[in-house]
Amino acid sequence: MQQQDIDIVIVGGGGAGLRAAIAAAESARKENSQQRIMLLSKVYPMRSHTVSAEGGAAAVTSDEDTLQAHFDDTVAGGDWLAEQGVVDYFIRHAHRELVQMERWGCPWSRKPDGSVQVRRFGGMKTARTWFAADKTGFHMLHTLFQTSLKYPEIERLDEYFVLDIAVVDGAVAGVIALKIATGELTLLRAKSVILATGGAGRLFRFNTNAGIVTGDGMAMAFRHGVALRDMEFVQYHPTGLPGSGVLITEACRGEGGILVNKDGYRYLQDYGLGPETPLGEPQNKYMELGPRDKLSQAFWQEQQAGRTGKFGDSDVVYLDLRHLGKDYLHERLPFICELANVFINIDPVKEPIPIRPAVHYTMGGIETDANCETCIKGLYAAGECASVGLHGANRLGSNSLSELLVFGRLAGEQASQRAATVAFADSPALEEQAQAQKTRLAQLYDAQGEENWVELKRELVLSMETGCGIYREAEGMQDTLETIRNLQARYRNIRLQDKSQAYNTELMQCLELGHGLGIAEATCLGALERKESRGAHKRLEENFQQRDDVNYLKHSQVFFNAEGPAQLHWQDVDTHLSAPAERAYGDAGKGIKQ
Amino acid sequence: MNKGTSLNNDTSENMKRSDEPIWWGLFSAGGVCFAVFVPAAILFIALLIPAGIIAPEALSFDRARSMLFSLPGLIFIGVVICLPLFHAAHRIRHGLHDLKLGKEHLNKRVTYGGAALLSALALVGFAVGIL
Amino acid sequence: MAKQTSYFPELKRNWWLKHPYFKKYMAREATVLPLVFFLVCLLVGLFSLLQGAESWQGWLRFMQNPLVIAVNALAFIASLFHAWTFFQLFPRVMPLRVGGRALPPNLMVLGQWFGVVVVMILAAWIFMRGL
Amino acid sequence: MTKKLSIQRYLPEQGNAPYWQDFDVPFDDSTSILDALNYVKEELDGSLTYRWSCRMAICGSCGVMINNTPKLGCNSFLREYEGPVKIAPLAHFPVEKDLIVDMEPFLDHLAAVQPYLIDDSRLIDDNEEGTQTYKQTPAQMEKYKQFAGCINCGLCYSACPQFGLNPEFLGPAALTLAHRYNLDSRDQGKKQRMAQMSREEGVWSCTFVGFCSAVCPKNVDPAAAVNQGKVESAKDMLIGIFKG
Ligand SMILES: Cc1cc2nc3c(=O)[nH]c(=O)nc-3n(C[C@H](O)[C@H](O)[C@H](O)COP(=O)(O)OP(=O)(O)OC[C@H]3O[C@@H](n4cnc5c(N)ncnc54)[C@H](O)[C@@H]3O)c2cc1C
Ligand code: SF4
Ligand code: F3S
Ligand code: FES
Repeated sequence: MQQQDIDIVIVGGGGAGLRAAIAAAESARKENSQQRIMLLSKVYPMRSHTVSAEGGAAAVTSDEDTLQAHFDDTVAGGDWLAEQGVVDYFIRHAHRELVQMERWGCPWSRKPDGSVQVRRFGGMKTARTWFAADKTGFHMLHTLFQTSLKYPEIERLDEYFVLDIAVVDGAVAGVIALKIATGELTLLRAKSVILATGGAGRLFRFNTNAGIVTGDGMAMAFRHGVALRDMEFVQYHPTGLPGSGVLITEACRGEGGILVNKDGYRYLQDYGLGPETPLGEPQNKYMELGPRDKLSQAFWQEQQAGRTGKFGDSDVVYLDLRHLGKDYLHERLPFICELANVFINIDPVKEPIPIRPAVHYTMGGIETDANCETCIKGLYAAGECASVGLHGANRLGSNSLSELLVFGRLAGEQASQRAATVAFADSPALEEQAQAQKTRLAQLYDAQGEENWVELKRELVLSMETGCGIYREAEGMQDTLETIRNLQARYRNIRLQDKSQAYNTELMQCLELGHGLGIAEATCLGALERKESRGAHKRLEENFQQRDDVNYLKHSQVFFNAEGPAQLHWQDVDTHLSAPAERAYGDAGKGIKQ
Repeated sequence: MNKGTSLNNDTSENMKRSDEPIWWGLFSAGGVCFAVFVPAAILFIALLIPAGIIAPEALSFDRARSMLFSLPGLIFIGVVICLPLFHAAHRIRHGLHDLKLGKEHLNKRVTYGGAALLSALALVGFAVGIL
Repeated sequence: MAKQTSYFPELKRNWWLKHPYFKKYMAREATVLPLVFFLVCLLVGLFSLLQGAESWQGWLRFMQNPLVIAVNALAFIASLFHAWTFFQLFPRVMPLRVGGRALPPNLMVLGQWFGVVVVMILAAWIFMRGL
Repeated sequence: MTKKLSIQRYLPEQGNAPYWQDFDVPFDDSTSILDALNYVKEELDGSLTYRWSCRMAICGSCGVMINNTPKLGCNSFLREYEGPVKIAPLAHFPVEKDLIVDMEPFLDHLAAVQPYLIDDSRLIDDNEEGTQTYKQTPAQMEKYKQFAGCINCGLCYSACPQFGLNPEFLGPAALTLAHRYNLDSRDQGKKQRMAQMSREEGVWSCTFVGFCSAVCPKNVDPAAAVNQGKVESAKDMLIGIFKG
């Protein structure tokens, strides 16, 4: 097995990973210390899922806006389950990071005078979302990737699949990775490791996520004893394309798009988001600009009431953009027009776009402290894989791209500082853990079982959708939990068709499925035990339809248990800056301090 | 690993400036001439007049001499003969490369050399004519 | 760069026969072949003009040869095809801006064709003048 | 409805030369080539290997040759094709396995042109309040915006015979990226990039075949960028001559 000594290993080449790498490099330069920084990613960095983000990144920008307002929106949006100290740090640093991106060449959309333009976004009081047309994530990711090329100290191992982290005496000691091109294993001994492996949306059948968003990093940390926190909060985006799940950005609504049911009625006014705002005059926090959880839930209600239309075999409602006119649409939402045309053969200029909710974002993740460090010393997590505590029970659109930057940077700096002070672990335990991975792979290759990953995966995603969907109840979740545990057992009996070493994508999908099974269990367990409705988590049972601050103003923490089912604990929430209040939108939200 | 390939070492050999701008400049100028002036030239000199469709006397010996051996004639030689020659040489050279024929530096000499030689001949002819 | 196990077929000489787009490209490049023929005709004409009326008449007769007319007709078509391709390239190579706004490419293409027509009329005037 | 897919297979570990294998795939109006490949992998032959990720034409992973034309699998649809569909790995790159090619040459070429903003501003410090963005008007942005839309899919390299003939050619996407930064009003690095662009293997290997732009899934028009680069390189040379 090849081995290298690397001061800082970063797993993941998405927005968070790249930002961390640059921060680490800068930090090392500042301290005049020679540090090797290695970025590993299972796909080339610019293929990472950040590339798909469309809408924008939030930061307080205009003079009328205030930090307090961004703070309040985020905390209320998260139904008071956000760590308020973390939110405070976030809102203070977001603007700086976006300016930094601009300084690195990111082509933010501009006002005629050359300053940066902002747009409205759901759940935000005022327009504070920076955007680069409707390809914000694309431009951010490419800007970060290209900027990273400027730093010779950032080395990369592209198309390396990280199998596991190595932990010695409660501190991270390295990572073990598989070179996809050849199937060889590499052990990277490290002083700091940053996980930036993204979310786990692929656990669900119908989702907006890329194929690689399988929660690998979460599973690795989980197995080493780090808690997965708040996993029950899974964001459904209200506007995915039927069939593929491809996302139609919230910016469509920010620009004035409206949602109607099959009768052409703007149904959102029936769900506490009214009164109806005039066509072409979107108003923050009203109607279409309510938060995602509320909108997705309203869809579900309409569906139950039989007021949704059909597209193919999907139930759909309609996103109508026609009143915005061709020129405006082509200028502001060119990618959306392209996607609708290509994937469902609909021209948004002429027809409303059929849409339905799709799983979009994992609010929960690897628990870290406010400095992005996990309970394993030297192991950091940032980006969608992490639960630093920013989003609480529901993420506001455009907060996560800013999160990648703010916390990616923080993680990078912290990792670099740590690497400057500690030594490489020198222990046979490290070798052993690497060998264990080798054995595990060999066993997978040799396994003569009769299970096939395709079957297992299909059952998993279907079951997650059924049991942990927009609305949940105990029975369904119990079923799902049993299915998952059953699948975990069957997974041990899996068999590969493809036995080759080089580019064995079947092997990788098996490994990803293995990761998914662990995370699914944590998600389902958290959902089952949270006997209240909060943010993205909605229970159908009579007693659980309200938020219950007495019992559940708490983070869920799920711990891995090698011997049996995972364990759930509750953790207090930091609410020292803003006491829980009612979360209301539309006219109902008027006057409520948010 | 993605660093340290030959492309990133800017040794002077590696980063040598190509002399192509000269040839490309001539090619482009010639291309404009080929597109704008040559069609008319072919149409009248090689098609309509020889075929007797219009004005067969237009190219009588005296008329031809006075037209060609004059300042406009010199311009004609430049834009209808010399520059298009370099245009053609450039495309032939790249065409040979496309067809994987010959050797790059040799092709270059033959094609541009040929264009230069023929242009020189045209100018010499013009000089003789005007004197 | 290619690893031992990789398979890397070399591009064959006839690559351009594999896709209609490449055939069109080769046709564009090949427009210079009949052009060269025409240019050589002109050069020969120039020297026969120097050698006196007799040989000039000989050249005119040569130009009347149906085969020569046929090749020159081809050259004419080639020059127009070249013009058509070349004019489309121009706005992309040199996008012009007027008052901060990009000039629409179609307008530029049209402008160039206008040039061709003007040159044709000019040529007609030159050749037919006083006849 | 089903359609016949002919896929070029290459499994070096089994010592085989490349060969063609046919699969019948069910399809409807919304079945993309990528969906079809996924169907083959999941239902018919688990060893089939190819890259994909976003399945929405933005990550640039899934380029393949479809009937001899480079395309993104995820935004090409079976409905568009009459008769059997031939799928092969991207041309002009070394083939590693089935539809996977070696992208390293492509990445090296990208990195070679210094594709990042070169300016003299410092990194924004933590305790620096109120640092401002550059001003850039929409008109200034318009100049390079189209060229900033490249998703690094590499289709243009498979379309470009000049890259096929000479793998050292920096190629359309890399040169486009260089041009994108050169045109950016915030950038001061043109001089440094010019050295790469002015090489024989820079802009000058391009003969304006133009197929690169025809296949580009994002309408980046790399051919225009490369050829504008020629003008720049030529200007650069002239200036050099005048300066002695
Ligand atoms: C369609 C869509 C639109 C969105 N729009 C917005 C928006 O407008 N605004 C907003 O704020 N947010 C948006 N989001 C959310 C946001 O884009 C994501 O949360 C964010 O991009 C995640 O970035 P990341 O860096 O954490 O992870 P990713 O970009 O997903 O990167 C993960 C990286 O980890 C690597 N990796 C994973 N596992 C392994 C492994 N085992 N070994 C090696 N490498 C591994 C991957 O290769 C990849 O490089 C959107 C999300 C989606 C799905
Ligand atoms: S220029 Fe177009 S074809 Fe080429 S890599 Fe970029 S997006 Fe792909
Ligand atoms: S196809 Fe190749 S030759 Fe030039 S115009 Fe495009 S780079
Ligand atoms: S899968 Fe991302 S571009 Fe096709």
